[in-house]
Amino acid sequence: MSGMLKKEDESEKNVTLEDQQKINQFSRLLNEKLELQAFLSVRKDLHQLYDDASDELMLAADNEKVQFAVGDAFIFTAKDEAEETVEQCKTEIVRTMEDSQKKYDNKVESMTQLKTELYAKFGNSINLEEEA
Amino acid sequence: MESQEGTLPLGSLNIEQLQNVQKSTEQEVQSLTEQLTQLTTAQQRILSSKRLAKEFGKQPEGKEILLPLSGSVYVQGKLCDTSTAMVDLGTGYYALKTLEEAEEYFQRRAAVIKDNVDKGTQALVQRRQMYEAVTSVLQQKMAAAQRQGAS
Amino acid sequence: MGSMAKTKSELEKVIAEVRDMQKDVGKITNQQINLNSQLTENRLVEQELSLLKDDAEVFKLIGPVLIKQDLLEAKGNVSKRINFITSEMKRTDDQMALLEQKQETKRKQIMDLQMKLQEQAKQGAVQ
Amino acid sequence: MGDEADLSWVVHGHADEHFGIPKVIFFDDVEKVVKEHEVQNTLQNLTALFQRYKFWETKFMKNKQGLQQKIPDVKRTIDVVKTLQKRSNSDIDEPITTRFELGDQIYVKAEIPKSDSVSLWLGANVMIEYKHEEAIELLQKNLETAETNLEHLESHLNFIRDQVNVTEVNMTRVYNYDVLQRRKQPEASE
Repeated sequence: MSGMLKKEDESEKNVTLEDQQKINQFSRLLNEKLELQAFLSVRKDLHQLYDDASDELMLAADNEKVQFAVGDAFIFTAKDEAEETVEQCKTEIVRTMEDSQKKYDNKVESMTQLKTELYAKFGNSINLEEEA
Repeated sequence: MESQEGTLPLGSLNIEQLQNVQKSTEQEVQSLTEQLTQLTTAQQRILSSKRLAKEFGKQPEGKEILLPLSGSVYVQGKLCDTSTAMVDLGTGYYALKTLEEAEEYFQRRAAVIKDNVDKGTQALVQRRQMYEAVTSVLQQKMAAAQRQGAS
Repeated sequence: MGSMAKTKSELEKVIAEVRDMQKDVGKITNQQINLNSQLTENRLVEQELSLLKDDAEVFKLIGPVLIKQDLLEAKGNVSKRINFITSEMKRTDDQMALLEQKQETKRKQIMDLQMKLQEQAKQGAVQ
Repeated sequence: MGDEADLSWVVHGHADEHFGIPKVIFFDDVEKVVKEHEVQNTLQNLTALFQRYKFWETKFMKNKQGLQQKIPDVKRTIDVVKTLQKRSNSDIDEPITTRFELGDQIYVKAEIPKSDSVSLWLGANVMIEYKHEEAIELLQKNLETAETNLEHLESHLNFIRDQVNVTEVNMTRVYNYDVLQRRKQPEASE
């Protein structure tokens, strides 16, 4: 987030402390948003893996024991118990994803608000785009 | 980079070009060194697994041990099969093997890595020589330029 | 002065295009490195599977579960994976070749524009 | 950071709640600052300050990454003990069959008899046996500590990043003010 305010600007818009606080706030939100984005993408992949696991377990023979990863080891587990654990994990993953998605949406909303305010005052002489 | 690195006519380059070659060669030396360190660590781990496979066969079945479930959780347990091991083949595949087969497997893995270590070492020696050559030509040229500037 | 400014802005535009292309080159190079290491790893697994006896027990880790897999099926899956990686590698190679061609054209454009700019500067100085 | 820039007039007194990292002064009146301290000098001091903030930012980021690795690790450990606890509370009396990691890429089979305790590796060669619920309680406490530390780190990082932003904006404003002044009186510039 370097150099949000452009150099060699013609306009003589005075930057007030309030503007500065908005800029700081925007920068914080952007950081938090990017972190949430990364977290969500990891969770999404994880959810996919657990989905695949459910599918495979469904295909496995009923009386077969599967090895379930616990820590760095595997524990022999009855198929139905493994299925149950996988479902529980999936629910938990979905819950954290919904949680983070909500937070993410809130950040985006606040950022849009700040963007509108700052662009209204500074126009082209401020850069609040997220990729350089 | 140049395609025939060994035969790069260093003498025909100017100081700036030489400095660029020097810098990129230095970076190559650095990244090769890092790669080699990583490979050596991997090599040691595999050889240690090979030794473990061998040692494990000597353990009596039913032996009581404190076994790790994660880096910090241990539980009391009993060995119940000291003739078989499951090995991680990579990309998510695992296979059951006799301990002898497991040893052979780690031997093969170690051989692959050794191959890479050898190739990496060769490349490193070559890059180091290149770096020294560039540095020496660069020093000569700079000294010459200084003499010219002084006269 | 007006025509020089025009040439200048044209030049800047082309330089920016080349810069974007270099970013793409970087991305593709990363993909290539990634695919390459995937190929190596899968080839090693393929080789190991080929050494196993027909009745060997093989498992595949899916998420948190290790599930028994038929050896033939495992071999089939790995070979499919290798085919996929190989075709992806070909695709990135083609992309790269195309990008290099484009870059070459753009570089010539830059040289031409720089020459044009020099000439325009000379003319401006004469007038 | 060997520079001896005098930063006393660009920062407020020490802010103790952030490891004594000073808070940068927001320039209310750029003109006044420039008249008092001159453009070059101001920019130099701000650049020096900017670099210090960046140094602190990198340092705190590293700590944060360390904690971010530790937290999932503790959570995983809690999961392991909870799995054991669930089994021990069930009416299944047979031992757990496991393949544990003997070494890199090698797993061997063992049986874990029904039990209500685990041993936790506490580091420094210390391993202590706990009942499942005691172990979970201890690990939970570790987790909470790590999470609180992470929160504190985040707050320091946010503080530092604010300072980075203010410093940057100050610099740009001083720079722009200078450009504008020169444009207004071109004859004054040499």
